[in-house]
Amino acid sequence: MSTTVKSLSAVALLLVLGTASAGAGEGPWGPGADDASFKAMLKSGFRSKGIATLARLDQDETQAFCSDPDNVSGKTGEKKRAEIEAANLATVKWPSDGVWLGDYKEGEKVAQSGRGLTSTDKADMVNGGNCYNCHQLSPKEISYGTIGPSLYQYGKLRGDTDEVKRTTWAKIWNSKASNACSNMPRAGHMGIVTEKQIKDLMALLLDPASPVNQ
Amino acid sequence: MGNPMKIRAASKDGITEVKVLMSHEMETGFRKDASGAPIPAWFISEVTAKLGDKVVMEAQWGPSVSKNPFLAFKIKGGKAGDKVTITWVDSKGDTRTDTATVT
Amino acid sequence: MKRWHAIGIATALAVVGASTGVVSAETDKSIESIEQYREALRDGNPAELFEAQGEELWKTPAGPKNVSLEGCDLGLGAGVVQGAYAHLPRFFKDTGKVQDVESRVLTCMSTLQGIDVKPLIDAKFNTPEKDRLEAIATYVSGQSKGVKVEVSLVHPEERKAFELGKRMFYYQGGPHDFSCSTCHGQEGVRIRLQELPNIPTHKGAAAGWTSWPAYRVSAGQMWGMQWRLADCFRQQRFPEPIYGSDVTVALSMYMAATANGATMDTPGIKR
Amino acid sequence: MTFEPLSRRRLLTRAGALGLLATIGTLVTPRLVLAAWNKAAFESKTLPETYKLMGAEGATESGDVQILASDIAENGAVVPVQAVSKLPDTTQISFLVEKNPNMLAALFDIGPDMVPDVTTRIKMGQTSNVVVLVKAGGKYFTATKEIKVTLGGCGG
Repeated sequence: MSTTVKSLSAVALLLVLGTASAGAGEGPWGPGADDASFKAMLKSGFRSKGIATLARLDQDETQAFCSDPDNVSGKTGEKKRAEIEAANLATVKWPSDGVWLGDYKEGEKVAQSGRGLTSTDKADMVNGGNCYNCHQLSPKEISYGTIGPSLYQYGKLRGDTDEVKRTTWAKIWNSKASNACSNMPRAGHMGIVTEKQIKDLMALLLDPASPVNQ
Repeated sequence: MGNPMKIRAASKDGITEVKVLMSHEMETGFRKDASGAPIPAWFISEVTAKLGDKVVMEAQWGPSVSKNPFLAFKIKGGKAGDKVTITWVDSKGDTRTDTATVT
Repeated sequence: MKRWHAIGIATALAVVGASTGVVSAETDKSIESIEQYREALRDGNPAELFEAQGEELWKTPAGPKNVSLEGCDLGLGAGVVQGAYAHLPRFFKDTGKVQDVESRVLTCMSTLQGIDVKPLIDAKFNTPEKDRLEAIATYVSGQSKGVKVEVSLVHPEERKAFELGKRMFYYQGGPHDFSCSTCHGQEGVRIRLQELPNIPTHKGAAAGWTSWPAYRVSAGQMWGMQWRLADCFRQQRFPEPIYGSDVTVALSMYMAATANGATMDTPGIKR
Repeated sequence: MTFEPLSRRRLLTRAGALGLLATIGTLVTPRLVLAAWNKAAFESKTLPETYKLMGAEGATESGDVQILASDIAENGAVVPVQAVSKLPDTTQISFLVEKNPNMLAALFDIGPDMVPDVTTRIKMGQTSNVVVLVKAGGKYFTATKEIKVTLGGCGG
C-alpha cells in the first residue's frame, strides 16, 4: 500500500494544479480560487494524522484531471480522458497464477467491509473493499448504497467467459481504465485490496453458487 | 451530580404527557477503551416520576437503555401549573432530580 | 451536474453491462421504515441537553479575564446570538478573515476571555475541550432555528472563500481518489441506506447545512459542522483538516451560500 | 458488570435528602410495589431465566399488548420502542431484547395514575425480537416484534 501511494504522491502538487485547469483556461473556479490561493489553503488547512499523511493531498494525473467538474462531465478534456484511461489500463496486473476466482464467502466479507486506510486505522489492518457502500450485491443485504449500479445477479446475467472475467478483473483492479473519472476507487492499483481479495470478490460476482447469482 | 434533564409535560384532555431527556453515558461494561482496557458499566439504574407529591412510576433500567436516555409516558390527570418531578439514580450512586411545570 | 451524472452512470453501465434484478419494492419498504425510525427520534432530540450546556458555557465567566462570551460579536453585533448562525460564515473586520461559528467563538475566547485557544484547536474530538466548543456551537445554532439562511458573498473575501470551497469540494486525493463530490455530487444516491445530499444544488446544500450541528445517535455525540467535515475527510482517507482552518470555513461557505434562503433546522438528529 | 446498585433504602435516603421525604406516605400504597433493583434479572443471560427471575414464567402472548417500533432501526445504539397495554390493572411494563447479552433492558412499575403507555430507547447489538412484557391483574402477557438493525455509513 504505502509504496503505491508514495509513488503516486511523487507527482508534485505543482504539476497537478497545472493540469487541473488545462484546456479550461482558469478552470471553472471564480475569482479568488486561483492555484496559488488554493495551494496555500491546502497547506495551512491540513495536518498529517496517523497513516493519513499530507502526501495524500498530492494528486496523480488522474486525480488532478477529475478534480475539474468540466472534465468529469465531458465538457472539456476529451483527448486527455482517453490518455488517462490508457495509462490506467496499463497498470492492471492480471492474476499471477492464472486463477480468476477465489472464495465467494470470503468475497462477501471483503465487500461488506469499508474499513482501512483512514487516519484512525493502523497500517497493518486488513482493508475492506467498500463494495456494499455503493452497490447492491447479495439480496440478503438490505443495507446497500446506490452510487454504483446494482451488481445483483452479476454473473448470472453475463456468464463466466474469459472476456467477462477480464473485464471484471480490470474494473476492480483499476476502475479508471475504462472510465477516467469513475467514482469507484482503483482497488488493486492503489493497494486498497490484495490480489487474493480481488479473487474472492471475483467469486462473489461470478461464481454460480454465490448469493449474488441466486 | 449529573447535568440537568430536559423535561416537558403537557396536559391535554385530562392526560399529562411527559417527555424526559437525561444526560448520561449509559456504559454497558462491554466496551473497551483505546488501550484495550474494559470500560466499567455505569448507567442509570432507577428512575422515579412524580406528579405533585405522588409517585406515579418507578423504573428499573439496565445498561441497554440508550446513552442520553429518552423517556415518554402518560399520567392520568394533571393540569397546567402542576409539577412533574423526575429523579434518577445511577450505578455509581450519583443522582439527579429535576422538576418541570405542566403546560 | 446532471450531465456528469448521466455520463458517469452510462459509462459504468457500458462497462459492467445491463443491470436488473433490483429488489425495489423491498427497498421502498426499508426506506419507509427508516423514515419512521427517524421520525421517532425527532421527538426528543438529546441535542437539547447540549444546547443547555452550551448556553451555560456561553453565559458563565471563564478564562484569565473571567468574563463570559455574552459580549462576543458573531456578526450581528456584540452580544447578539439570535439569528447569528444563519448569517455565518461571514467576513469579520477585526480578524480580516471569513469565519464560521466555531472559528469565531475561538476568536472571542481568545480576545474576550484571554484563553489560549491553540490547545482547543489541537484537541481531539470527543474530549471535554472539544465537547465544550461543540456545545457552544449547538447553542448558537439553536438560536437560529427557524431563521432563513442569509450568507453574504458581497465582500471579496467572502466570494473568495466560496470559490475556494467549491474548488475544494471537487478536489480528489488519497488512495481512494475520493473528493466530497464522489458522494455528494449526484442526485438521489445513498451510501448503504444513508441518503446523500447533492451539495452543489440548493436543495442538497440546504439539507446538509441546515441540519448541523446534529446529535449522532450512533455514538451519542454532538457534532458541529467542523466535526462533520473532519469525519468526512477521515472517510475520504485524507489527512486531518485543522479545526477552524480556512479550508473548513471555505467548504462551509460554499454549502451555506448555496443553501441561502433555506430555513435553519438546528440542532438536528442523525444516525 | 461489577457494581453494586443502590438499595431501595439508600435510594429513599438520598431521595429524602432531595426533598422527597414528604412522599413516603404515597410510596407505601399497595399498588406501587417497591422492588429493589433486580440485579439477577438484569444480569441473566437467557429469556426463560430472566422470566423466572422476574416471576413472569408462563407469560402468554396477548393481542391487548402492543409494541410500537419501526421494522428497521438505522442504528442499533438507539432504537425507539413504545409499549401500550390495553389490559385492565396493568402494573408493570418491561422491554426485553432476545439477542442482547442480557435480555432485560428496562422495567417500569406503574401506579394507577398512569396510562399504560411508555416509550423509551434501547440498544440492540443485532437484529432481534424485542419483547414487551406486561403484568396485569397479577399475570404476565407479552407482545413480540422483530426489529432489524442495519449497518450504516461508510466505515462499517
